[in-house]
Amino acid sequence: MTPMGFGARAGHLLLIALLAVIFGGLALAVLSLPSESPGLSAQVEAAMGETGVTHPVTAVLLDFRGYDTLLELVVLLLALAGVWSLAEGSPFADRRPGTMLDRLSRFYAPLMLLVAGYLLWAGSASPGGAFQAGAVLGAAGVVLTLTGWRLPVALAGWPLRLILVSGVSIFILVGLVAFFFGAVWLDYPLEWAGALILLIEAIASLAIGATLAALFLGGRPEAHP
Amino acid sequence: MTLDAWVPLLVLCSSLVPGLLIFGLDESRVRLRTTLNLAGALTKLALVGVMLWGVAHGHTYEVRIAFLPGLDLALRAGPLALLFLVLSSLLWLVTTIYAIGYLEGSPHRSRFFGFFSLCVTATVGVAMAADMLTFLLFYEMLTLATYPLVVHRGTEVARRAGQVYLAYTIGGGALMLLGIVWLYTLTGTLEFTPRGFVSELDPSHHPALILIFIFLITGLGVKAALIPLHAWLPMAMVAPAPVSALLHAVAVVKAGAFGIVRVVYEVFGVEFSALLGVTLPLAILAAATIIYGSLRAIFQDDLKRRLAFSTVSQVSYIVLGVAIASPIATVGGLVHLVHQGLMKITLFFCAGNLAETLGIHKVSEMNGVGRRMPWTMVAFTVAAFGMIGAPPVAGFITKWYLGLGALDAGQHWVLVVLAASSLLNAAYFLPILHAAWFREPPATWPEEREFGRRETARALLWPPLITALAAVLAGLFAAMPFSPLEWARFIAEQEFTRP
Amino acid sequence: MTPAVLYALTGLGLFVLGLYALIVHAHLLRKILAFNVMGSGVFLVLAGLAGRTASGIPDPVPHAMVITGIVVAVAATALALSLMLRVAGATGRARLPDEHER
Amino acid sequence: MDTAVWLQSGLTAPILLPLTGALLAFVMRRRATPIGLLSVVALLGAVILQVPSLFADGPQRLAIGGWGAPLGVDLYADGLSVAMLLMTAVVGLGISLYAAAYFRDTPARGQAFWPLWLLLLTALNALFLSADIFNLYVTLEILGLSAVALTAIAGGADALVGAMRYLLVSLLGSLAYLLGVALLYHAYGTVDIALLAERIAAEPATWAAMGLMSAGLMLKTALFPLHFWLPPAHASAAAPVSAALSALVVKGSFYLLVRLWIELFGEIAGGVATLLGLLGAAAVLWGSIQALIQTRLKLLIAYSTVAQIGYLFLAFPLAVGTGATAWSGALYLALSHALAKTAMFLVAGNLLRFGGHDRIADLDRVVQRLPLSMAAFALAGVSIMGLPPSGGFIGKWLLLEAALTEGRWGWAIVIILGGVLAATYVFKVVGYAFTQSENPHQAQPVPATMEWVAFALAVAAVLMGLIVSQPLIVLEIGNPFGIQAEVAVQ
Repeated sequence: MTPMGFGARAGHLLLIALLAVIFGGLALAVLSLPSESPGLSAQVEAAMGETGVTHPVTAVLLDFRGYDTLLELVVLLLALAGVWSLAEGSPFADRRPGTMLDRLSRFYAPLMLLVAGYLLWAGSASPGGAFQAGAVLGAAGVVLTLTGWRLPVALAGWPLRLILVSGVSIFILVGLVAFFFGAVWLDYPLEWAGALILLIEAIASLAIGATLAALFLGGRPEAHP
Repeated sequence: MTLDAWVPLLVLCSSLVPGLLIFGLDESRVRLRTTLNLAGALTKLALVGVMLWGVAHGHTYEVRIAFLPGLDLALRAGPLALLFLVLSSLLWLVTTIYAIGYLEGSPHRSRFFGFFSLCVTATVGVAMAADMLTFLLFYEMLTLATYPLVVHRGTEVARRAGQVYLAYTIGGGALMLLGIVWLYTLTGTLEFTPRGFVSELDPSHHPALILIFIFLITGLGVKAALIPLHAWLPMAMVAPAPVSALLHAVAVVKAGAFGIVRVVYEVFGVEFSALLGVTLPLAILAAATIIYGSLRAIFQDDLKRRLAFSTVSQVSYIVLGVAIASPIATVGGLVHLVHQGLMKITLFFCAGNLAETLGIHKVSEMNGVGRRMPWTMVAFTVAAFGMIGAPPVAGFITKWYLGLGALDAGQHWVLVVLAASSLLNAAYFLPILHAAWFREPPATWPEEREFGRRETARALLWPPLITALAAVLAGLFAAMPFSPLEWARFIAEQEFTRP
Repeated sequence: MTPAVLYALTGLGLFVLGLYALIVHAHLLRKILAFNVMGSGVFLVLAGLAGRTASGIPDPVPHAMVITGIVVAVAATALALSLMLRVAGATGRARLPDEHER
Repeated sequence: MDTAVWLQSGLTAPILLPLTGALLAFVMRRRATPIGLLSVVALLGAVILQVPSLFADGPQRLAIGGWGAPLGVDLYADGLSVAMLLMTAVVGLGISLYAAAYFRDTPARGQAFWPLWLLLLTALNALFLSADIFNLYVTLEILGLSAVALTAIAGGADALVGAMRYLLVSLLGSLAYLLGVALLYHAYGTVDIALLAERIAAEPATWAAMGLMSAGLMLKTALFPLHFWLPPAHASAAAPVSAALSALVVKGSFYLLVRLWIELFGEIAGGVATLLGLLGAAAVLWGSIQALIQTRLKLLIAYSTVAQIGYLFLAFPLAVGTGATAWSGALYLALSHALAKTAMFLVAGNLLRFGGHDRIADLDRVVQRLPLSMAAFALAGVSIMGLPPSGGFIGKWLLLEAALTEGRWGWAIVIILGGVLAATYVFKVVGYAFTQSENPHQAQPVPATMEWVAFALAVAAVLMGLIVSQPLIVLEIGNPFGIQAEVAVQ
């Protein structure tokens, strides 16, 4: 990363030339791909019946490649643990909103919760799902934070942390259920699959929302009065 | 594993275990430390005695541990190994006694004796190594174990000396490693075999073999202090006297010389080496080292440095004996491994005594010292005459056999080298003897310490007397069974007799 | 040129553009944004090329991957911004010191 | 327990145990230390228990969720993965024990440390076990982000700037890798390594993917000249973190590169292998020389890592023709470097705690004052120098053997020269540890645990050179290097 050192014009041109070559090479690779490729569409189609959901992206996310999704929740949690290790307090400790903002947010927040719930429910059949719902929930949290709402002190400690880890935890636990049915980890029994996935998604979206809001807050809520 | 297989391991452990225990000892546990040291040294001597008897009666002592695929770590006590083993275990005992006396009351003795024991462990490992890989292992361990002894005093000079010592030995070790791996890729084995194991290779590999020979000899020549790889040795003189004694007479330079013996006889085979044409250059190098070391020794006023250059010169007798490539010269070279050890350790003990008792570090301070410390100087004189090659001290035997061997091999130039070297030896030893015995002592010594009725501490006096006596006995009774000479003949027969 | 390929080439363009910005700009916020642009480029390649099916219904697997990728990018960006604030707090500037440490 | 469950717990436990530990340590902040220690001990136990079944049944594959590739994600364990898992568990336990003592006086940092550290272990284990290049991307990100966050824990401008640079580099590397994954998926319709290996062909998409993924991973592994971020980050982090970064984190991306190379790119790479080797050789020389001229101990050790990473890359050209010998050598070096380098960084931490600085010339007789730590440093140094008997020696021996068998002199000379340079910088430190400094300093007590852990790891690095056959046999399970298939140990 040489911001100033490359200031020399020749170096700059060289960089641009290099990047152009990289682009050219990559473009060549893309253009050389077969113009038609079904990828894994067919296999996904064929296996949809065993998933308990009807939307293929959700099936891939929560079932076929559920393990990826588990790790992805871990990444979110990790980012939060990292942010908390960096900053003890939050920069939003004592900020009061104006009346207008305050009223509006009190109106919007419940609405956003509702939208999140819908997205979650819809996810099994059409675009939507835990991450979209979680994002909306997180946004609600951000709006509330900006308008001066604070988590009660009693909830800011381990209860909050419990919610934050709940997404990953439920994933692991549901996965372990398979053990007792003699199946492979994260293999949901067919008749339960739909319900289990919904359960995971519900808790995961709560955890995602909480994590995103907490990331925005930027520090451990209990670390400041 | 049979009982016999355990003996080499026990020989290793007899110094390794006390060494490790000593590291953990508190500085003040003098008695326990001394007990451990002496018990280890005596045990080792006894075990080596058992093996000596056993080997003479046809036993083999061998132990193998699987290492890399196709390569074992192996220890084997054959006749050649025993020559070095007897020397090192005997001198370890003597040096330990001396070091206990020498270091009395000085700091960090647990560390010192710990590394001292590791150093001996590495040396006996070098002696018993049954292949190049095991040899390398102990050879490098020796480097590491001696480094803390060289820098023991913790001064800036000591640190620099340590740096130089390492630069040479690590560099040499690296070359050896290169040579060994190369050899392995060519032959698929590294096992020491009488008359070598490379002569069967296709002649197209001969240039490679010559290079490997150069790598190995360079690596070993560092420790054996062949010119131009000798510079570390005089610098390492900052170490305490028992360390110098150990470095010069027993461990480091001997490991190098012994390694050259192994490489020439049991890797390449002496006849095949001659065929490759590598022995003559080696002999010339050894001869040059002999002369150069002696010349430099003459001009050193510092006693230990003079002795150090003397070592540079004397160790190369061993190499010379090997490189002449005749059975008789081989005997001379091998026997010098022991003889030089006995004589040189005596000289260093005496130098240490002079420094400890009277604060004498320089030759020019030695006027009349024979009157103040007669026993020390008697031992010194005996060893010095041995070095010059005067009968009946052991050094004479060496030179006799080297000379005969050179005649036998038709290499008459060696006689000139031997004669010149003896003259030079006389030139740097006789003035010392003259000053010590025939000059008037000064009114005060540089730094005198009082030891009551005796001329110095008992633990400092006995070791040089014992080793000097041994040097005389090795010369007087050279024809007796189990004398170093007879043993060297025993080995030489195995290396040369062909069906 | 099919739309799929067009998306992919655009994605590659974003990737290289982001890379350029990442190298050239000194301010950490710009670097973090540049990294996000690069990420979007990669996601566009991943999702765009998924449309090369005969049926016209795109392959769902890359879409799931993109969602995962976006979440990872969000998490990384959050950590990066937080770290940037700390760097700014500790050194007084939100940029990396000059190259003396290399 | 029936074999199926046993098998999958063997494969999932190394991931789930530290992950669960991380969650618990995150929620129960005050109990973080015992939770962390317990999870790491359990992890080591689980990995060790897995080895016999691998010996008995050969490599194991587990289709998570029961789907199997290409639809699902597979876990795969062969000798190579298990060797890396073992290395991680052993070194991880050492670092954990050390950290427990290290953070005793700063509980807030300790509480931040444990979840991140356990997630780092999770990421490493998941990476070593994954058979899916997209899943590997996610594990790479967890690895990178946890490493960055851990670096920043030390606080202070140096550590924060180091972490920031590290983060940018890590993200750049991951994105390059991900673009490669995208190309491979769209070219071959799968992200499973085994299936890709069957389908892959020498064509532009593959070459582009190879370039992107290799470059990204080289950046993360800090191969010369992409190493610039490593010394500041590794040298400014807290001691246990520095150890983890140098010993484990760079090995993660290196492992992945080796895997991809053996399975996917090796056949079609052509001269790229030589290029990697040349960069490795340059790293050996440059890193060693930089280490030699450093005046601060932690920077010296960090540059030593740059050099040692270079050694690992010598295997890429040497493996052409000699195969298993070169790879075994590099992996053996990686394993013993993990032990030795951890020991070194922990010793540096002890010296920092003891004297309050890590200026090499002012070490001031630490040989007498912290003998155990200096013994650990020297023993670890033996392995780094590659002197016998040590793990480092075995690694270099095998690499040398591979080089000389084929008469490749250039590589052999680099291997030898690197060892000599390493000896020079290690003994530079040891030498000053014997001498008295002109600036004598206050000495703070160092907890015994911190000394003994470093010592134990250093001894382990040396012992790696005496118990060679066992690790080599483990490495050969499932014949990961794909050569000499008929004699592979099953």
